[in-house]
Amino acid sequence: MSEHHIVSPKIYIAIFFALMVCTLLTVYAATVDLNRYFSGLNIIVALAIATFKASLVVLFFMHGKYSPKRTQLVIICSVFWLAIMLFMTMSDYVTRLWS
Amino acid sequence: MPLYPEQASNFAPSVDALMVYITAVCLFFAVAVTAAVIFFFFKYRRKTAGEIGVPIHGDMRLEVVWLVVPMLLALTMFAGGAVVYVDFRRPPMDTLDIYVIGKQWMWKSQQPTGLKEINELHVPVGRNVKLIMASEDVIHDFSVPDFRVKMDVVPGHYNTLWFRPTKPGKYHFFCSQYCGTNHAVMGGWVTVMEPADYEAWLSGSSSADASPVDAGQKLFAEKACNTCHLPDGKGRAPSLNGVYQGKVLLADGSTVTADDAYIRESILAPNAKVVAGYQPVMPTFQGQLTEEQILALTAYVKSLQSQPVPATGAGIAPAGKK
Amino acid sequence: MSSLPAAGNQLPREHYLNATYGLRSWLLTTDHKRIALLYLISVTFFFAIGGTFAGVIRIHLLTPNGYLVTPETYNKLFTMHGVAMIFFFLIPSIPAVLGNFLIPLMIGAKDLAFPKINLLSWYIYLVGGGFVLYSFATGGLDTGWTFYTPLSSVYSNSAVTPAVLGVFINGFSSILTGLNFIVTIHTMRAPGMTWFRLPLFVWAHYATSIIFILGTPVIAITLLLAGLERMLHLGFFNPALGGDPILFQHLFWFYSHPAVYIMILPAMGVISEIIPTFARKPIFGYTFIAGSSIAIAVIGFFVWAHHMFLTGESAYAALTFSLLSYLVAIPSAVKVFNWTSTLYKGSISYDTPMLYALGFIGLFLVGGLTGLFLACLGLDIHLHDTYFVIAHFHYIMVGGAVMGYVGGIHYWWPKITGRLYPEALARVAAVTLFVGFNLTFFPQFILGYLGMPRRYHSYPPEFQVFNVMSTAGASILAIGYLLPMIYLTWSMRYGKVAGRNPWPATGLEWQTDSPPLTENFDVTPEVTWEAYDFVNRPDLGLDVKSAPSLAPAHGDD
Amino acid sequence: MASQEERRVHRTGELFGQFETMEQQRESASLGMWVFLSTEVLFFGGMFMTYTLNRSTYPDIFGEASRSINLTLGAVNTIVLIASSLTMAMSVWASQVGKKQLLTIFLILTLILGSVFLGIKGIEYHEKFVEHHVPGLNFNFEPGASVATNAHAQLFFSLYFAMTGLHALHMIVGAGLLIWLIKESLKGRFTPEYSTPVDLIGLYWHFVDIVWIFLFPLLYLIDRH
Repeated sequence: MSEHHIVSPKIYIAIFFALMVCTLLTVYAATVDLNRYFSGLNIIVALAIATFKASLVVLFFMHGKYSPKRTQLVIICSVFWLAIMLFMTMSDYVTRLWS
Repeated sequence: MPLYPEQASNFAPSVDALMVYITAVCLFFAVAVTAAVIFFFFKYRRKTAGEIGVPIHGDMRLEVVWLVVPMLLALTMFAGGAVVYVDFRRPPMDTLDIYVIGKQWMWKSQQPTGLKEINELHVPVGRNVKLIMASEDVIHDFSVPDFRVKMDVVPGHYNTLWFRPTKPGKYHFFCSQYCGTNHAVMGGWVTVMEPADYEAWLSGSSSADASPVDAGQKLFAEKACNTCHLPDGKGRAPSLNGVYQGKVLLADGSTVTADDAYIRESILAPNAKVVAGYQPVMPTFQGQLTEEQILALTAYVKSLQSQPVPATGAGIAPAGKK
Repeated sequence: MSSLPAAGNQLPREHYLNATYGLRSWLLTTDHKRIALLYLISVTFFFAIGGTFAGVIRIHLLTPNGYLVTPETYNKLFTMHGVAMIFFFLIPSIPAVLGNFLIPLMIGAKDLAFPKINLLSWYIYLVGGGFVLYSFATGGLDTGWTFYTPLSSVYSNSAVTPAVLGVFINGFSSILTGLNFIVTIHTMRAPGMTWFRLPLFVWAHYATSIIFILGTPVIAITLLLAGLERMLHLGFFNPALGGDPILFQHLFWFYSHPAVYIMILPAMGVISEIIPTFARKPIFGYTFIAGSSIAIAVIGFFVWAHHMFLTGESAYAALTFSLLSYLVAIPSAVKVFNWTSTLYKGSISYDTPMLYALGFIGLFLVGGLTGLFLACLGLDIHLHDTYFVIAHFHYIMVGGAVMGYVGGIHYWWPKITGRLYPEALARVAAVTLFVGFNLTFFPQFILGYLGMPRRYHSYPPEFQVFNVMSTAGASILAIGYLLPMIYLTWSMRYGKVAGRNPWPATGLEWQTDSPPLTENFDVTPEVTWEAYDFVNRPDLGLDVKSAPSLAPAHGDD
Repeated sequence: MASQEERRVHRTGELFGQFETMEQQRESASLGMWVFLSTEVLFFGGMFMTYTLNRSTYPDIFGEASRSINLTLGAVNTIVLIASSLTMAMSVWASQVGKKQLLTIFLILTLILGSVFLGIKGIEYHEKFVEHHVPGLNFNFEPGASVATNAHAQLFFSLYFAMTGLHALHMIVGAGLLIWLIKESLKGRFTPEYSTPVDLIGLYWHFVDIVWIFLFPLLYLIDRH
């Protein structure tokens, strides 16, 4: 842990408020019918906000931004493997009725 | 002693050809590597206790060769297999449709005339046969080695399997997906008959069963499907005339082909793929229909394929939209 | 055997086996070498159980109607054979026994990074194993090792719940082992032990650990969901509630296909150690063998749905997965070609581990090549769920993984126990295994093409001839397994003292006592040589000049 | 690798025998935790996969079922959990700069917030029980619901309980770890040189927070318009 990097409490508090704003935003976004603009927009927005929030937590609360490369590689790998599972599996279901 | 089963369907020759091709390629590599290992083993055996080998660390050109050559050969195998598989997964239009239901531990089948059989299946030679299969409990698999075909029979889904028998005779069929205690005896015989014999057999066997289409038509009224799905397209739901095998435009803009699986899904999970221009108002019928009833409804919807398609309110996409 | 340096006839005065005494000193040990031995005993136990089931299965199948056991019992036998062998023998075998013992020695560390977690993972294995044995003892398990829903979650009447829990728990043992290996390989390497000086055994275990870490949790959660469906009647895959049983298969194979590579990659690592040692020659194409291990681990995650071509999976998905399956064959082929080339101009001896290694190449070749048949979409329509599949994966798992395991045990036995086994007997056993194995499983390829489905307690009489051949082979195979168990046990007490480096080999593990100290090395070693370099190693006592001095330049990497 | 002077003798201080240096030990511990968390991602991932498929098959019923969960409680819980992540992050900071009292205070705050989360979760579960929304126990989605609606709603609630249940289980484990941390910090064990346990448990706690960040919109916020 050359990542004995000390993050200032100010940053933590700023991140906390950003997370709060995002939480309120996501609740608000769910009450608006975005699907009429584009089918599935509601869930896309909800997941985009969640991903943004998760990134803030990983990068700052968990010091991902200040971590050694191999730690960052572990993070990327876990997300990548999750994506393999989700996308490859759904690729089956989505294409079943294609002609 | 035979090394391969009888070739009794249109798929048998092509599957066997794939077998021969891949065996030949593999045999070449297996023999080459084994010969090299044995040759080196004797040629370079240790002569003195302290001897060491020549310190060769590798050769880039060789690595490239044995990366690329097997890759190209593998691609030919893939391509050959893909051609047969795509043919297998795309039944032709003019099939004789037979409904098959698997349950622990027996097979029930129903001819288009309504004639039912258990652990038996009669089909005419030279005719394209399509089995539309559902399971009442666990996953089964309908497999006929002499035809080189098999397909899982999955609860909650339709799977279809097609073949064209090429030789009259009796052929074993098996359950190939492990399904519990009597899995090994869940099988029977496919009897392939001359068309005339088949017709005679059909008419000779007296059957009190209504044909699936008739049974389906009755259900269509009983379950009040006909109150929304009006044939003239003026109902709350699209007309089903001509829908089967047609392209359906969905609310999200995509198009699907209305095959057996789509019809089934629309009965059980109607709001998963709603036709463009309609509201998701249809209730689902999951748990309220037996597999046989769903099959009958499907058969009825399919029988509407030849009915005139209304100008508006059709489930099928307008020709230009394909 | 070419015993070169005078070995002496005394074991070192102090080593990990006699450092402390008593049951407690074993059950509470954090020494990776002792934990490896604990695993050795427990996986052998499960191998014996699984092997016994296999024996009964083969005897039952001698006749078409199989009068020996009832259908229920037969179904339980093959299920329990699979569960015991796959989850409790094959998956932990090489990593938890040889990997545990050797990785710290090979990289010059005192222990794994987390010795207590290492011990914990053995206890988790025991708890998982206990649950599974409980399931076997109280009604057995008849779902097939694949636990397909809804058979397992709704319909089966056997003791599914404890078995599912057992496999679930056991998953954490694998995860912790993989975690320990990854961290150890990253942070515990001795000075000078760069990544490209690592023995290929370590590379193979690194790749295996990737699968442990990223695959095992998926089967854990999948089995947990299936278990909840059964125990608490929740609904996830249950078609009666509108769930999709095929989703279970997707999740199951997301792990269970890579799990095949968990079994075979470490065996490939063993072979990559044995061949240079007994050919006295650097391995051919080090970077390609190391890289192909990683490639197999990664691409192996993209191919799982080739187990599902006939489930009604989308034809597009089937095409994609078939193509990707062919890709994963390439790195395996690269390994075989490189091993074979390593023999070229070597100084090859016929010692037992080498016999296993060469046997491995032959059997793995058959197993791997028959995989090409099954990855072929058109051919899989016919071969899926037949004995062809059984033969194929036994060639990979028994012909490959078990040959690698037994070969590795022989190769490092002098290091583990400090003693040699009777060489002549060991060679006989190796040949017996090879012959018995082929006789057992080759006929099953033909059976499969003839169309005999798997998991059948009775079969049409036309299949009998090949079944009889298979059963005959199985009895020879059994002798091939019993022999090593007997003479290896015997040699622990009566074998000749081996000395530090009997073969001799180049790895760091051979630079310390046999058996090693608890701390592995007197002083932390410094590595100044490349992997498998016999030329610049005067300490091995070999006749360096015997190698023609002008070898091709150190060309590849 | 570390220089000769840096190497310490066996088993002195907090250095475990298998390591050569404190630096190596810290790096190993941190890497180990991250690798463990990557395992956890895939562990929860299996449930997210099941969720994705079932929701895409039954979008309407998932929406209907989602609307029956108490949004206020869910939102409050989200805020509570994120706040606990903040206090956890602050404890890591406190231990890094050697403010021992502050460390204990922040750890206790984290534990309290975590417990509040679990308490609210308990209230929610109780509500579900009263409403007959627990599959396998007393499930009856709503009066007059068709067989099929009931079945598909069970898929949603099964996932709801499995996902939030396993998440809560992780919280309980985390709370246990926090109690241990508080005990040790009261002994003054953590210093700027040795704060590994605080760092690691902090990572774990944040991870559990992240899982919730995804669970919240997926379970509570389907079609709330």
